[in-house]
Amino acid sequence: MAPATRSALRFFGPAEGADETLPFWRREPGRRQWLLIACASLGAMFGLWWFATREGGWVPQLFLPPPREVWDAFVRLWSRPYLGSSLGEHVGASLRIVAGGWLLAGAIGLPLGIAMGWWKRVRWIAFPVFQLLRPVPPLAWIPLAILWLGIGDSARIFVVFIAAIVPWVLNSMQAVYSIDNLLVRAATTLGASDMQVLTRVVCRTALPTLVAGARIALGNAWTTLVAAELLAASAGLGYIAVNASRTLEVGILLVAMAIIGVLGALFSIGMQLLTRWVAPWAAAGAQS
Amino acid sequence: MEIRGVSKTFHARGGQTAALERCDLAVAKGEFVSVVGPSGCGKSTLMMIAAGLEAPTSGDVLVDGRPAGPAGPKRTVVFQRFALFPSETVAQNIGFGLRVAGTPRAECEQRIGELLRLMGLERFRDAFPHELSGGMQQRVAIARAMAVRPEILLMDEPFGALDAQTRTVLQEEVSRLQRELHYTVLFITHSVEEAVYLSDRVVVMSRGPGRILREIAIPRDAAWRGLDIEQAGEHAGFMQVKREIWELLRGEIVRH
Amino acid sequence: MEIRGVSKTFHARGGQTAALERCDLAVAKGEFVSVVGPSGCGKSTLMMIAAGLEAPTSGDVLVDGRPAGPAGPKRTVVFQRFALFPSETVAQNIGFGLRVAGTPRAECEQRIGELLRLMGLERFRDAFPHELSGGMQQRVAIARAMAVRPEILLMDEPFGALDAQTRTVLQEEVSRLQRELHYTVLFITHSVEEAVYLSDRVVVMSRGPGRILREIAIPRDAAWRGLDIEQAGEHAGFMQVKREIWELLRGEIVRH
Amino acid sequence: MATPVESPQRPPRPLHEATLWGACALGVLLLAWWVATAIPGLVPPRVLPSPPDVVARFGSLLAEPFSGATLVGHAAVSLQRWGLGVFGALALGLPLGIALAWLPPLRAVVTPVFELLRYIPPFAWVPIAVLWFGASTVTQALIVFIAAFPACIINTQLAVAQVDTILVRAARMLGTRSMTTLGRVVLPVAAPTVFTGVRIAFGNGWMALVGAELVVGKQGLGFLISQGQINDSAATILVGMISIGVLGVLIDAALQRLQRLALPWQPPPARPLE
Amino acid sequence: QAQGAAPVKMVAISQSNEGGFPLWLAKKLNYFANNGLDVTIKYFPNGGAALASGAAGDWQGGWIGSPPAITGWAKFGLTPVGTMMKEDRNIKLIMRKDAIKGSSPAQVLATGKIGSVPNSTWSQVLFACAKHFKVDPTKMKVVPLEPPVTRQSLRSGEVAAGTTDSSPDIDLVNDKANFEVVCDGAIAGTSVIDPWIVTKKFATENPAAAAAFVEAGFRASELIMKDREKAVAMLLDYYKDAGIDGDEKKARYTLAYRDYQTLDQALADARQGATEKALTETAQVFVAGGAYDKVPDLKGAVAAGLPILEAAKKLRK
Ligand SMILES: Nc1ncnc2c1ncn2[C@@H]1O[C@H](COP(=O)(O)OP(=O)(O)OP(=O)(O)O)[C@@H](O)[C@H]1O
Ligand SMILES: Nc1ncnc2c1ncn2[C@@H]1O[C@H](COP(=O)(O)OP(=O)(O)OP(=O)(O)O)[C@@H](O)[C@H]1O
Ligand SMILES: [Mg+2]
Ligand SMILES: [Mg+2]
Repeated sequence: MAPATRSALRFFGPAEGADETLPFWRREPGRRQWLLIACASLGAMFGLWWFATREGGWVPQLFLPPPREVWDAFVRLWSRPYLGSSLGEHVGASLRIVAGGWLLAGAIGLPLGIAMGWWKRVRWIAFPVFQLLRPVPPLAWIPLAILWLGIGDSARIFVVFIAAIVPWVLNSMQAVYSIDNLLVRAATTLGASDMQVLTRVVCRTALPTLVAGARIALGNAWTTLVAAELLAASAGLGYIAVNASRTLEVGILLVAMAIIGVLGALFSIGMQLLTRWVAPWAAAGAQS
Repeated sequence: MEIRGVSKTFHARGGQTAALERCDLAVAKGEFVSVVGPSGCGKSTLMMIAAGLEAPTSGDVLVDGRPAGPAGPKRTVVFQRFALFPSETVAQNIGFGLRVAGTPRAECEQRIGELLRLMGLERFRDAFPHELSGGMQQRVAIARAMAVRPEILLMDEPFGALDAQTRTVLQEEVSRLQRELHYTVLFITHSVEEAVYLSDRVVVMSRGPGRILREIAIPRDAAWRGLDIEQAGEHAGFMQVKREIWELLRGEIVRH
Repeated sequence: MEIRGVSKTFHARGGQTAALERCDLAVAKGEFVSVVGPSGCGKSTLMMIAAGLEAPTSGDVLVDGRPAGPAGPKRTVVFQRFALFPSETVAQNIGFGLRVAGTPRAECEQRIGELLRLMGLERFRDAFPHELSGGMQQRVAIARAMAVRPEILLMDEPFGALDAQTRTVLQEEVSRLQRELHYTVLFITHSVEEAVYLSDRVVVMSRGPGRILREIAIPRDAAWRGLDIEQAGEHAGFMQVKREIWELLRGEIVRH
Repeated sequence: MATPVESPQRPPRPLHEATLWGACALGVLLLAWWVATAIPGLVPPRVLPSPPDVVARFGSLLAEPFSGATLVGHAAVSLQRWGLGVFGALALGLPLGIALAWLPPLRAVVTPVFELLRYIPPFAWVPIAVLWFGASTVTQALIVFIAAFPACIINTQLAVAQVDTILVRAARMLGTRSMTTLGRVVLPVAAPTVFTGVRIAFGNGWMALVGAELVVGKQGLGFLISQGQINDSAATILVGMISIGVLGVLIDAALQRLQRLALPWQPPPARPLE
Repeated sequence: QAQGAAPVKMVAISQSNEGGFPLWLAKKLNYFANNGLDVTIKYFPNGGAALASGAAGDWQGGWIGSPPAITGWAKFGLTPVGTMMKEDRNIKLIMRKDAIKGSSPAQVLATGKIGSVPNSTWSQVLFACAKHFKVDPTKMKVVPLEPPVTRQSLRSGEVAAGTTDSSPDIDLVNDKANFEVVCDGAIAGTSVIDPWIVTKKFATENPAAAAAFVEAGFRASELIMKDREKAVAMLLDYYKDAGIDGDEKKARYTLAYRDYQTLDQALADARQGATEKALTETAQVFVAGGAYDKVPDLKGAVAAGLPILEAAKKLRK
């Protein structure tokens, strides 16, 4: 698994046992210090934003509206329908597409990936196909998706699906493939059949890595959303973003971006909590 | 169990490695046989073949006079690196072999309870492996291997990864188990002392492509049986056997 | 070197762990002192503090009567996990401390060559660590620590990760080096045998928050000095010291 | 792996066999495509052109300019934008990643802001990037940058942070100063993971570029695809997709080779994928 | 004019469709150069992207659809300087024959799915047509689709009706067996315009150049309207330059449906309020669609452009 996917949670955790023989700039701040610095840093960012965009500031308000205006745009989105739907409906439309594509990709990609990790013939056959598929950006599929699937939800789901299937498959494959062979052998000598080894040992042991793959897939799916909603959508966060940008409603555009970002972060955190829930043994031991 | 004329050659990327050359070894019921030999001589390979986890290039493995077939619960293995299932609790690890065999729940529970008691692990029943110390993990691995009542227990340097003191404690425990339960054990180790202390017979292997160099029987009724390992180590008889094996080995150890 | 009233408390996520409690320990010039103690008693912590790599919660580390200051080439460490720089060759690893000190190239080369010869590593001069066996890696680590001519050599279970036979070979080599070169060494180990075989003095630590339990001097001129470890182990004097320490330790080991 | 017992008679030649199977699978796919488009009425060429059509389109795009450039020209434009963005991400991400791992207080300052922004998809930045920088190469490079930067910085930071502290301690006890430790010990050890990050970053950047080109620009492979859509030419769309895919593979392969050349001391992978 | 002096550099925006023909032609025929301008044409796939780029200061003038023109005016004072082209007849409502069969266009509008670009002149025409057929526009099932996708969906039958732009959809419009054009802007009585534009900055800093730009642009339009044969020949060249698939048939056809305006027509429309009315109708569609909360001050927009238009007229004399 790519380390790029390491968590926000990890980022925020203070390291244990600060090494006192190091100078302070090399020493891990304690949890309270961390919080303090983080707040100060965020405060400074907002302060800078406000300062730069005030009347006669360095940045024209058309390019970057001041915080106050973005907040107003949020209130406006929140309180009244925009482009024919309320904010909840827009978010719901986006979630539906992403969930559809991601789950569909998982339903196919997870078993396929596991099979590819476990049976080398399956891997030999399917891996090259994914090697070819991987470097083609999901966005490049949009025109073909319309040609093939028309203008319903299915085309959008397809684009999200394409974005999600690659990590589902490849990470699941890697997860199963890299299981310590010793565990397989131990299970075999205890009398487990091939299928039992796969289901009871390999899949369970690989669970944290499998969930990590699912998380990457969800991230990819979410990333593709905005683009997918260029495509015949009549509601959705991406649809808001595109329309707001066409009408230069920068405030609304920023709010849409922020909502997309926050939801993306929530998904990531949610998937990590899921790991802890389904694989309690992995949370403390294996990773740290 | 009998290993007859077993050779093994690995085809690695670069070329071939002969790991074993015509090895013969028999382990009688209830016997504790140790194998010592220099690093890389093929001890682990021999064990894997004995367990049915690796196929010999030539030769046979027989159990009760018949070909042993693929790996299964008749010959369970305790590995150096414990190889516990990280996603299962101690009790689940121990019961694994029983569950996959479809043993009724009640019987499983009872056997697990028995083994937990035997190994002094009752308090850690629901702990995950990563929450245990190395010594305890290896105890779980031994219990897991014993749970399915194998005909022969194969142990590949089970104490190699433990620190000296934990090792001593476990050595004494295995010795006690053996005296009480009369398991058939094939035991691989680097430590001559350990081999002498635990075994009925010590097999010394040569380096290079491993061959059986010598077998040294150790009487069941030796004076130091039943003592703890430190005390046993000071017995003259013990020391003599140890020295004998050591001399054999020393010739085989390549410096570097 | 002197460790004076050193205590150490770790502040971990959950709370505090007292690792060391008022430890006093002096190592004279040219002396070889071993520390044994149950697992987790704080031996490594003591060593890190001695090396200046960890700060004590209270107490001092003195070298030649003055505070030792931060870590530096006066006190070099050999770690259990070798800790070789993977991106440097054997020669570069050994020469690392010299180069960062700005030693002239010719002198570096000469010293590296000397150490390679001393350790029997000439053939592996340009190998990368991952291409070496564990025993060879530890030899490189020892050579690297010796290259900067430290006033004191700190070794934290240097042979813990090696197999029994390689360990024996290295133990004898360290013993020989010590007899020839008279290094000042603070040596941590789990193996009582090793401690007795190598040291002038063995320090036994208690479990829990580690304290110094007892110091046992071993005469320089004991009869078994100069023998190999297996032979030495059969000497009555050796066995007696070993038993004495063992009894002390046994009280400290918790059986789970 | 499925059967732990391997037959001794057949020495494994995994690479050879694997290639054969893979080639077969791809061949079957290609054949299926061809057959599907060859049977009249099954799949209209408007929806899926036949392989020869695509090859022909390839040829014509290579030979004649389309919207002012041949296929090679479009690819060059895309590569240029990509290169700009990706190297920007490297130039900023690598040093910053190292600094974040080496200087924990700095990490406390940067992380919250970074975390706040990193979950916004690169594509969502397109409108605002156009607003800020116009419809220029800078905008497209910025999108590439946004896509590539997180992978760069996160992996670099992790790579440096994950370096075994015992190595740092080993260096310190040999008398090394902080910066020397960083340069001589930590960075070489971190390099493989950093490389992984760079590879991911390059890939992400390449993916995002197409998105940026779909929306703004008059040249580039992404433009080729969107213009293919406007012109109702599925063959053009496919040529664009295939070119992007092939270039993506080439970029990654080149990087992997570079990694092997640059880090000769790396131990071989414990279990290479076969 | 400023003969001998260095030409004024400017970047003009366009889109790669027939709307951009006059601008391209004016450059090709050196009208700009003769007016002392050095014009670079920059193409955008849609007005939205062009606008954002304009806010960033990428360009000084050009032409644009009326929706982005309105947004540009409201957001950064982008000035519409007279109507370049009327698209009343160009934008059509087309329906599938099988949908109309046994039914009526009104019924199809009321019950079928209709593809159209949201918040655009396409929607404007669609809503006007709905009124024309006495269908409640708020009850229509409009699927927001970009033009190429509308085309594909009409073909595949996923929508029963859709708005089209004549030239790329020439196949549909001429496929009389399967499709029927039921309405267009002219029939529905709404006016769809594409104005010439200059940025506020350019208009205030260099009004003479702005006027020169507009004058040259209109001259090209007038040529297209006057000499059809030459225009067709030139349009084929333009197709090649802009990467549009097209042949003579398409060129001829498309010119027949687009009303490029003369300077005098534009001046008259601006003075008499026709331009403002057309823009207002577009803006009302926005308000109905929820993109705008209210119609911006379009009278001001036309008034801002008028002096430049008049200056251009003066250049003619
Ligand atoms: N899967 C394999 N492929 C290729 N060569 C192998 C394989 N397994 C073992 N070998 C080689 O076979 C020889 C014997 O290895 P084996 O692991 O059996 O030795 P060992 O006696 O167990 O060593 P140690 O005491 O270090 O555990 C070695 O030279 C090793 O490199
Ligand atoms: N960085 C740290 N943070 C928190 N607690 C620590 C840290 N390092 C060590 N400890 C704790 O301090 C105690 C002593 O640890 P130390 O590693 O010194 O023991 P040790 O004697 O070296 O053990 P072993 O023989 O297993 O190596 C242990 O309880 C350990 O959990
Ligand atoms: Mg082995
Ligand atoms: Mg320790």
